[in-house]
Amino acid sequence: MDGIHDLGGTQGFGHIDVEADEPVFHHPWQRTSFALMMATQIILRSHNADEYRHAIERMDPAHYLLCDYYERVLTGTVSLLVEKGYLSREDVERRAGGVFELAGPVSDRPLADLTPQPEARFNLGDRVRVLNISPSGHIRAPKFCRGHEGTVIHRAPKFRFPDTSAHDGERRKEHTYHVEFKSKDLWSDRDAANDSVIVDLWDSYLEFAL
Amino acid sequence: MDGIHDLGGTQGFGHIDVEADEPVFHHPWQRTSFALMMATQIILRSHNADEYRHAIERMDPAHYLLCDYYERVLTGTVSLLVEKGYLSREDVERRAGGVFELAGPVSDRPLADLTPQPEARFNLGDRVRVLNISPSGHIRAPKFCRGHEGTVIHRAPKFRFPDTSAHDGERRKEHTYHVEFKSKDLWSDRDAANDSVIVDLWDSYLEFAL
Amino acid sequence: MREETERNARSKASIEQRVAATKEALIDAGRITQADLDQFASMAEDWRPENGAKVVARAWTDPDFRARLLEDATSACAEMGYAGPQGEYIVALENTPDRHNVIVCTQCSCTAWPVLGLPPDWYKSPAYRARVVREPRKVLREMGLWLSDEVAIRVWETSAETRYMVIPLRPEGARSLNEDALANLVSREALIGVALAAPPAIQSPDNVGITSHSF
Amino acid sequence: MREETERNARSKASIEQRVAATKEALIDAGRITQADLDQFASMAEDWRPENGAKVVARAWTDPDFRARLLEDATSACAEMGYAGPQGEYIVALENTPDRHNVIVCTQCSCTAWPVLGLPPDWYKSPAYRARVVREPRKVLREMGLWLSDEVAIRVWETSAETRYMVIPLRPEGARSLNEDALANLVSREALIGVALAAPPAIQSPDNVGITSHSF
Repeated sequence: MDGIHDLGGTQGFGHIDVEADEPVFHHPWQRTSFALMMATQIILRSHNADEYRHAIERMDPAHYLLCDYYERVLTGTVSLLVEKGYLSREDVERRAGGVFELAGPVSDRPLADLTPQPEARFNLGDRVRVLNISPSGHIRAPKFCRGHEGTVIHRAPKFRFPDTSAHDGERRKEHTYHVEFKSKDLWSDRDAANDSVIVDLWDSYLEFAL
Repeated sequence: MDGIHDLGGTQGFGHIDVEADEPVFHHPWQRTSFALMMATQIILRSHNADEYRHAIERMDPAHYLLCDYYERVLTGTVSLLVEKGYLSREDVERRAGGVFELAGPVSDRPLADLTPQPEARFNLGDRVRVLNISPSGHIRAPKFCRGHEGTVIHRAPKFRFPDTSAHDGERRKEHTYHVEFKSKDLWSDRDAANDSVIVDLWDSYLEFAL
Repeated sequence: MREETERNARSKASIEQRVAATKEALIDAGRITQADLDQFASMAEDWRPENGAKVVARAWTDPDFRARLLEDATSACAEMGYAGPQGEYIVALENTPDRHNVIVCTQCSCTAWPVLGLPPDWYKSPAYRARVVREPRKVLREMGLWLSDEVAIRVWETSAETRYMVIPLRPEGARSLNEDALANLVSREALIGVALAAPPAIQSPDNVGITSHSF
Repeated sequence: MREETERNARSKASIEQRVAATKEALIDAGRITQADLDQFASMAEDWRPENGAKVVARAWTDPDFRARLLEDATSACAEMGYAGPQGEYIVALENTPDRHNVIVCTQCSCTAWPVLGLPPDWYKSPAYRARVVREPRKVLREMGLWLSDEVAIRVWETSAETRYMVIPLRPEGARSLNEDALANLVSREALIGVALAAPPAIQSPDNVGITSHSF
């Protein structure tokens, strides 16, 4: 999904403020929001982490940008609980005493056309290119690296493939690779010759660079 | 600039509401905002239209997404008037009785490395590719078509090149071309074989597709 | 950084206050006058979609004008008195039974002011700007315009200085109307391409595979 | 559409109300218990950057542990008792005088919870997520860390299941400190890579071309 959440490289944002000695939670509701997110995924097993991330991605863009992280956590969690029938929107709105803003719907065609890769196809030092795809569903290849070439510098274990896992698809696992991109290859306005960005990418997001 | 303003193809937005018999302006302040924008550019000549568009692009992303069009018009205009010394921020904040949110600064390296093209290089039917560049300054090639191939279907007259015009650069003029892209080439989740998007692009944004 | 913190502690001025403050500051400094502002505001109120509707009606009834409009819309519109800012280079896009045109400006909100007027709110919304280039068929359906899958959609992105206007299909059943009556069938939405020209009575859409449906 | 309009007319529930409503609805339905919630909340409060700081201090003082940490950080952290959700596959990134590492999650806000703790607000901000991949040197400077142009910056994007931790350079002048005292020099910011390990007294940065500057 080409959503607002895919922020890497977007310009126009301002200063980053660091709070000294920041507590784990600033408000009690944040603590509860975090606990609800964990309890629904781990105890209730109403949805998995990939569905959860995608539910947050489906939030209204301005709401996403403006709200606190733990409001995104709650919104993603409750959106899935309502979509899967664990809660009704009417009930939580009645209990909350007002409108409960939820995520937008999943696309009717969320999956990219990606071939499962049961065995690792790439080795350290291989030059690879990230497929220049744009599925409407969940994908964990950030937009800023799609279509770009980099070098495999590490192979990680197999992990569940998020694009299918987020959409009730095949529960396949694939290796991921740490792929190093020169910053100046990603953004033409950069000239720091030594800097690089390393992205952790699933096997089927990649192809051999020619 | 890879900013929030470059919205084409971004997903997650909701329904589009059409107001029946919409008036030209809904509120008197919108009428004044529009008139201020025109008067400063045409009578005061404090800045040009390319600088103005870029000033709006430099607004805080959440402010940009949430506010009314004529608030963007005012914010872009006043940001330039303050930057160029026609108004002081202190004075307008004192008069307004509160904070006057303005656009962020221009990048210190806003220009892409593009070669001026005094003569038209492309003809009807030519296959072209949009350069996959990402300058930090003003650019009018939408992100969704960069790196993609299309066909020239029309050549328009020469117009001032916005990337340099917005940044006090060379005031060159170049032809623009109506370049037609197949929708399914732009977005892999599309399968409407007949649909296309036509983008009006300056000569130096383009190269011949091989 | 300290300045930014102080600024955050103060309350934001309303948009009405900010507009008034800007106007006062520029007039007090002798940069512009109230008359300048009035001139531009009333100019904007003269840019009406009714202008574009009249251009369309003439193209429907006058084959020579239609040919001139398709060849050089800037001159054809100017000959009817429609010219000015954001109308320096107009291109007319003619719908056909198998090709539908729709206009957007994804990066700001440009329109051909002299013939379309200032853009309506929906055209300026992030939702329209983001969505119509990617899923035009779905967006048009939501806005009440159902196009058959056989009709190809061309989305025109106003990224440079060309300003577009759509010439909608002349509705069936409108054969007997004169030019003024025909102009009344053409809305701002039809000139942008998110609606059809409204039929004079009940629509008979079957012949072109296009139906207009409102919900 | 009509439903949406009615919803807009009602006022939005506050975030406190929405959290409380969700909790009550799930507990009333017997889906989860208050004890479940308490368990996860207190687990989160045990994930502290002090854990990662102890890992770093041991790596600085124990060459065998350092080697194990660089080879397999998941096991090395687990042997110190730090494991659990978002710590299933940890990779340690060692800073050197000519290479600095910094971590981000541009698409959400992942961190290695058992050793870094839940992410701080600045790490979750759109500004950090958007900017640090593209202009890390400028972002680090704004945050008080000036790196010489000769130091290469590697930005690690937490896009899949690997969770990173940075091993900062051991500060000069800290030779005589024991492991506990060294751990006190390592902040959460140093573990993410936006700060250096703080020197025990006055910093002597010249030898590595790195200075820490706050403004």
